[in-house]
Amino acid sequence: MSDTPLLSIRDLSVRYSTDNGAVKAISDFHLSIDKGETLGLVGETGAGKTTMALSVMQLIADPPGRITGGEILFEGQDLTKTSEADMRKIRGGKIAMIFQDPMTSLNPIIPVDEQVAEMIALHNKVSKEEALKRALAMLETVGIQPDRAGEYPHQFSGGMKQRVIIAIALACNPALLIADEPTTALDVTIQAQVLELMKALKKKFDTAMIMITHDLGIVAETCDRVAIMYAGRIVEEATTELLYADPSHPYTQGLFASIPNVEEERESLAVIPGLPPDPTDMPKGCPFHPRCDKAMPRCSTETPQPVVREDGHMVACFLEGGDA
Amino acid sequence: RTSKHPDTLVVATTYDAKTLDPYMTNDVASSNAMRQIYETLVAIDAEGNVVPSLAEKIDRVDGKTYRFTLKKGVTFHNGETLTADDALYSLKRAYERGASVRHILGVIDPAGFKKIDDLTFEVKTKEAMSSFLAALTHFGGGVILNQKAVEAAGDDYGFKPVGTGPYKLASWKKGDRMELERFEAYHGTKPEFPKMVLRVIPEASNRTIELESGDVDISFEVSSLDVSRVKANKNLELLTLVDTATTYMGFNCSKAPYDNEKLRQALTLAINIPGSVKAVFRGNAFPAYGPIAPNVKYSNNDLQPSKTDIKKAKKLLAEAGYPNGLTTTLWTNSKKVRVDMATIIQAQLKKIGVTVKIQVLEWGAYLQGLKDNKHELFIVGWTCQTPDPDMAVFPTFHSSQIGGNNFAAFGDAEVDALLDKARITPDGAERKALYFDIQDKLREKAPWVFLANKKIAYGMQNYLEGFTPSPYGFHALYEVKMKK
Amino acid sequence: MSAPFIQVNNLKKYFDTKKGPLHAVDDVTFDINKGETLGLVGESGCGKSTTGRAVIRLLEPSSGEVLFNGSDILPLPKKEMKAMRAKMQMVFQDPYSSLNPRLSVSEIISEPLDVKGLGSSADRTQRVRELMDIVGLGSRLANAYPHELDGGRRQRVGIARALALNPEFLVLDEPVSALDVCIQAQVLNLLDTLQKEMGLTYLFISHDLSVVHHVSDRIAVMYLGRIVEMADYKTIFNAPVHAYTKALLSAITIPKPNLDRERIILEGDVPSPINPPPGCRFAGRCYYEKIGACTSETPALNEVSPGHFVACHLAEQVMADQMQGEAKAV
Amino acid sequence: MQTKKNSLWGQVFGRLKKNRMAMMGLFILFALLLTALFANVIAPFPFDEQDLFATLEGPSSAHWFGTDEFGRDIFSRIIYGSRISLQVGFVAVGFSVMAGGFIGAVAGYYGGRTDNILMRLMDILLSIPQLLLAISVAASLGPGLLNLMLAVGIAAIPQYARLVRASVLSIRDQEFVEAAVSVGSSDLRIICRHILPNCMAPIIVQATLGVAFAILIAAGLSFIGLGLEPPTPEWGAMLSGGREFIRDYPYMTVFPGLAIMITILGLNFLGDGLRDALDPKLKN
Amino acid sequence: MLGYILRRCAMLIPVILGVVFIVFVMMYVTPGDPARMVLGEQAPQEDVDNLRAEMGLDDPFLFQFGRYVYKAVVHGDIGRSYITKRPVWDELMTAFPITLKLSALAMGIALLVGIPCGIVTAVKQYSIFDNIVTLFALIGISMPVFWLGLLLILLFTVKLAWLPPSGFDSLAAMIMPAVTLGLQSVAIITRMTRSSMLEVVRQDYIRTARSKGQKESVVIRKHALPNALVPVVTIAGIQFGILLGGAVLTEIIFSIPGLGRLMVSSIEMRDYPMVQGGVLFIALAFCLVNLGVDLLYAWLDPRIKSQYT
Ligand SMILES: Nc1ncnc2c1ncn2[C@@H]1O[C@H](COP(=O)(O)OP(=O)(O)OP(=O)(O)O)[C@@H](O)[C@H]1O
Ligand SMILES: Nc1ncnc2c1ncn2[C@@H]1O[C@H](COP(=O)(O)OP(=O)(O)OP(=O)(O)O)[C@@H](O)[C@H]1O
Ligand SMILES: [Mg+2]
Ligand SMILES: [Mg+2]
Repeated sequence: MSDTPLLSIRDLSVRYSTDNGAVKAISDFHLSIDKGETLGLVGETGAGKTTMALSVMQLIADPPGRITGGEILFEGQDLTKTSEADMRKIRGGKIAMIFQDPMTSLNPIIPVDEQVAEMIALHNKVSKEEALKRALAMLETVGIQPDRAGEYPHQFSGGMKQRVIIAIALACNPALLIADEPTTALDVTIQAQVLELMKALKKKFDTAMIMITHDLGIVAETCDRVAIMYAGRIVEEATTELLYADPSHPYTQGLFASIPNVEEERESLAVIPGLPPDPTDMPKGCPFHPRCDKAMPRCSTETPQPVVREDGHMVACFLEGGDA
Repeated sequence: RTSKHPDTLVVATTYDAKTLDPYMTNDVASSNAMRQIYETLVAIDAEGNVVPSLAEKIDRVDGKTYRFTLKKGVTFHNGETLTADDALYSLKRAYERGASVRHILGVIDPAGFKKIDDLTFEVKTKEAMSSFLAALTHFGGGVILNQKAVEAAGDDYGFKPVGTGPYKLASWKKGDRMELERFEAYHGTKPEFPKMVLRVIPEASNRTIELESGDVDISFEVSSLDVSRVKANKNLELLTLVDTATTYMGFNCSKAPYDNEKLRQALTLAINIPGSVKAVFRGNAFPAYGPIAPNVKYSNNDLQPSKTDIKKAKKLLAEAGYPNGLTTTLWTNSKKVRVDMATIIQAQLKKIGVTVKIQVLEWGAYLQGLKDNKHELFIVGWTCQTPDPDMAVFPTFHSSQIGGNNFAAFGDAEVDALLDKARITPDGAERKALYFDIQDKLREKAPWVFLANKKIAYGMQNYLEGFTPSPYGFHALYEVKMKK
Repeated sequence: MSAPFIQVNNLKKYFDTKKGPLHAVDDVTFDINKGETLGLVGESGCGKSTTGRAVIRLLEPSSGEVLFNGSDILPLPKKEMKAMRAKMQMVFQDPYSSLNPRLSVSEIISEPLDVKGLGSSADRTQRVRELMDIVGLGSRLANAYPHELDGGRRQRVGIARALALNPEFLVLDEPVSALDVCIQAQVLNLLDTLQKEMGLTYLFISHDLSVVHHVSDRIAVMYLGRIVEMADYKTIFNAPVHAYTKALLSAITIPKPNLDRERIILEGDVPSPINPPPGCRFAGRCYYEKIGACTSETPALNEVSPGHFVACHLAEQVMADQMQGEAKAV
Repeated sequence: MQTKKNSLWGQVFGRLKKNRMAMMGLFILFALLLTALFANVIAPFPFDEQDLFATLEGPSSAHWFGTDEFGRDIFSRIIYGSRISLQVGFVAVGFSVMAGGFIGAVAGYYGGRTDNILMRLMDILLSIPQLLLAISVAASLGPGLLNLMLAVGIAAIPQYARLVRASVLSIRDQEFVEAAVSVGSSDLRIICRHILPNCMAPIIVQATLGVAFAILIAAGLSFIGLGLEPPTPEWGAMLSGGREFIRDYPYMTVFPGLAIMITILGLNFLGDGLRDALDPKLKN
Repeated sequence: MLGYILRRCAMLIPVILGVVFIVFVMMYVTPGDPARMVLGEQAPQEDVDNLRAEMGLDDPFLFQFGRYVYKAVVHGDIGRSYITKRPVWDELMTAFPITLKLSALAMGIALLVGIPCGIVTAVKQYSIFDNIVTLFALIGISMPVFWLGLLLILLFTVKLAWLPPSGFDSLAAMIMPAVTLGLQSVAIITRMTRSSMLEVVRQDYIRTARSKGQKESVVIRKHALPNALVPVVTIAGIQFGILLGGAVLTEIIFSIPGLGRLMVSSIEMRDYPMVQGGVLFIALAFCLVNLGVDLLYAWLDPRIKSQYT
């Protein structure tokens, strides 16, 4: 590991104010990622994954959302304190994002090559024609032939759209790519194509990547490191091998148990009882304790602090380390 | 102030002419335009007397036969010379094809027409009618056309008029403006302005605004609210006259309850006519006193509007069999003054226990309703279109006209006899007495409540002179001149 | 064995589009036994939902037969079909759009009862409570509105609605694809329990092979309106024959790092179902060595071994190769 | 079971309550409703009391809004006028929303030929001049408030039909509609219970503006025999009645104009709020 | 595309026939005798009855309808005005271009003002600006045409003498009527644009555009606005269609001889051929505007375009 990570998030908290009260989408969030590394961020719906990504992009809609604390250091610069004009240069140029739903993330009335060229023109001093030429090249890299580049998004299949989005994101060779569930909306065979493509491109451009997903299979296949998120916090983090070999947080264990596994004999799936907590009314203490079969009395009063094992495996649970 | 457009007389009117074929329409706006273009055999002077025009000489050969001698050397706009043939052709066409004006010249008998020579001809009427010459002054009825021009234009004649008048049509943008140009070969006194524009400005306040701004030289129908504004403006002059129309509230005398004379009298007595007229017209009308408007011949100027007498009204109401009053419907069309009048009448009749429901009807439906005899009380106006009292009272009160213009469906033998007699009696004291008698009888039998005789106000730039508004609504605009 | 409970023969559904007839379902034949689950997998747009809908006549099929308990339901007049509806129900893909946002949970569940006019209103309330109990919805949610519920509960509402009329056959159209893994597990368990307790028969549609593997007795793989392979789930997973099935299987992601599996990455996109190409519809993306018939003749769905059907001209060849491979390995 | 009935509307209202503009709108409408209900208590004069000696007077302490050409108190007439105008506005719009909504829903739901025929009918209706329509209604059904509202309502049907059709097209393919079919619901039930309630947002925008048009159009029609018999006060008619006085006595039109504006303002505030409160996308 | 346009034009036939038929029915049930209106209220009933017969108004209803359609289709003859006796076609061709000019101008003003206002109110939802524009929009709707018209005339003609009070020949003369007429549409278009923009700015692709580092103003102009325009175009189309039917009050106030005044007076005068012809024109204009709107959709949105082939 190099000395300063590419991106380091410290103590981040994000709140949304809603009619039903404030939603603490993210609290006391720590995360860092090195150049060229791929980090998997896993968690169920509403855990705050997208919110985290948008915070890095400084694209949280305000209102209702607001970053209420912490810092996001990118190449040493705190993005939460960066002006909008400077942020615009970073967005797309240095940090790019692939959004959750390829079907709705492309502007339906602009030809796709123009949508890619827009990105190029914004971050490079090039003429319009030049930008378009580079866009075509980029599209070709992701496997879209130039003769189809002038078409509109509705003429593309889901996989092709997702490839266009990837082309947009990689057009300016960003240092960090945040991919927010890039394949959930795709078919399995297409998903395989896209994942393969992303892996190849990542290698080619040596981009660091945060891969947001709730599919543990994808993480296993693509990521160097994994962070498991629950209710706005990271509850466990380690290299992929370590974590898959020894899932330690009760939530992580539950997550693994509830996936139907084609390689094993069929049996009734183990489920995590109950539901994720109401984000406007988080339980005191460890947010997972109401669903945890190993909960202890102190779990409902104190929030467990992350404990880092020697091998770098981090777990935020009282069962961990000396406290157990 | 001087004119913004010295060569042109610009006149603001309310409506556009419908057509310039005189026999195809009978509306004031068309007649007004036609008056600048055409001429009639005879005309009316300022006092309402019939005087020669295209005809130099008129002889009444016998009761039913008239001999006309035309002026010599009168040319049409197309260069043709006026002949007796043209005149006879015109009158025949009016009778045969002019359904809109036939009722005005209705007594003509084309079978009896006779050409004497190129300038002389005889016209026969079916019966001796004292109002015949007056009828010929009407700009829908008595206009003389050029046979050749009419036949050449066919159906389009209404847009290619050829007359003998002081102006000829230059261009016509329907609904907007009609441009006229001086007819240089005119046989009479040539008008001063080489051009005249008749503009259509429907909104009254805009007519006044354009008058104030000098864009318009003469404006018709200045609204009662603008009258004081025009009066106060030192650049402008206000001219007013009383027209020949009478606004009235009629009773449907053909059926209950208004076949009851006492009831009609009761309601008449309950209405404060001068008060209502003042409120509705704000000084721009006189309370009417009878069926013949004040500036029509033989109108009895000594009469007074009927007096309000609530007590007597109530008594009569009881005698008529309605001691507790009644509920009735009053029809009017959407003309604001009529609706206003209805509103006031409603309030006044309430005082004698008569509950009035007002129904405002669209004009076409209104006329149809009257024809279908569905009405009870109704407010409408009647215009005497020719300078003869017969036009004022015969179509409206003679029992033969029930189903026609006798909307009140009034039929009274005594009045019928007087009307029949008056229309054939030659002008003079005897005729006058007959019409005075008729006016008295109608007031007594009360088929109508006579409401108002409107004043019409015209605004004119004070650098002009020579404009004499006509009570019939078609004005000799060609007489207008710059003040010296 | 008695006749199958559901028998679908040569089912076709063409949609009229401006560009011509769209072959959404083209000559599909399968059957399902009582109490069994048939899994239907395939790519987006291959006609899974259309098949599911056509089977219970939510869509009028263009031709074919659907035998329910031995009798064809397609010629039934509208009225009788309505009665029939009670026996076959559908659970929809998207728990967010399949519930009317303006009706409360109890209103949604009692809708089928109201439509059928079954029992007094008290009876219906009772029945609604029962159903909520069965699918594990707390009765306090009776007056809640869909937007107040999470996806798992919403899907339970959808299931309760489908169960209201005591159906015997359920079409489950991707019932868990919109759900999170944890909730997916809850719903899958519930469906399993219900099937066991009520003896329900399922047609389970999904594009997620691991889910289908978990629930199905037999699996049918669809491609562009046709069934390309059908067998019991073990055969499909262990001895697939069709190239497409193999590609599907290889695309499954397995939560084990450093597995380093050989992926079959298919080239190209699915062809348009309007005027589909002649011959095998998969030919354009197929990585087997093609023969002439692949692009000229439509392969029939043949039984290559007992209960294992494949529609591929190369099936025998592939089977033979596989036997050899296995033999070598042994 | 707990009684938590109407909780959707309860929630909508909860959201509305937080929207200050919407609450202001609601307050305005409520005040107007009270005005209409208690007109006879509030108005200082009867609406038809004429005073021919006090015509066309400007606003004063005796006549807050002045008097009209018959010396009637304009303030009182506006107060009473709220009864008729609100009725005309709301009933006419209500009628066209319902009829248009239904036609649009049927067209959108069935699509194909039904759609084509219904929408062409709407085109036809749109091309017919309102005046002709009104005269025909008056002729065939007679004058009166109800028929007036009908005439105004009929003319506005196509606009709502188009709007609803467009929304229905987007809702028709949602799965809950199919779910309703699968349990054997009749088409009518599906349209009324499942589709229409879900496409209210655009209708609200259009309808809140529509009320103003209805009031103004109704005023025009009361002069062709369709309307209300004088001296019934009605804002639109007061507005048109003041037309010829506008240069000299502008207050005759200002006050009824303001009354209409305030109504529309209230409606729009409420409508905007409702639209947002009903929008499922804005829900948590 | 051409095929689509042709198909749409073919659809005109049933619409036009339907319009003609319905107007026939309406005029049939409407009281009021055209012959009476031609001759004036003073003409005797006998003459009126004769004229009725001459005009063919006593013929059976369907026969009259058939005759009209036959003449129109076979001879291209839509009759002559009962009142002016001029061919209906000529009358309409005088009035319609004026109305077309006026409506187009009014619509232009409405779009030019309404769309920007709508955008800003949506982008700054619930701001002061939003409220002020909303207020003005609502004033625009509740302000009677004659009020506004007169105010404009008094200001620009009487006080400042910048513009002529009436007329329709020059652009200057058209400004006031167009503003008066456009104001109502401004309100509707503002509201519609606002509502539609609010919808669009919540879409994912707007976020994509922002994530590229694009300026907010460009995001709105280039990405949001074109997507938000489809419903605005719909409403604008309906409005334009309505304006083409004529705006009686505005035409009266500014002394413009447009279709509105012509139609009203024709209806009042029971000038059946004129009413028929006018409605025919309006229907035609409506359908053409609709077609235009649909083509505009295609231009705005490639997804819609692909449905038209
Ligand atoms: N605009 C918003 N307004 C209010 N609350 C929001 C908003 N966006 C997100 N939230 C809330 O913040 C929390 C985290 O949301 P986020 O979208 O980050 O979750 P996620 O992990 O990305 O979920 P998913 O897997 O569904 O994408 C959730 O409780 C969500 O309801
Ligand atoms: N109503 C319809 N009209 C025209 N085409 C349709 C219609 N419904 C479906 N199709 C087409 O039929 C084909 C099969 O659709 P279907 O919905 O059955 O696929 P699916 O396998 O369920 O896909 P998904 O996984 O996306 O749900 C698709 O090409 C689709 O576009
Ligand atoms: Mg997310
Ligand atoms: Mg599907």
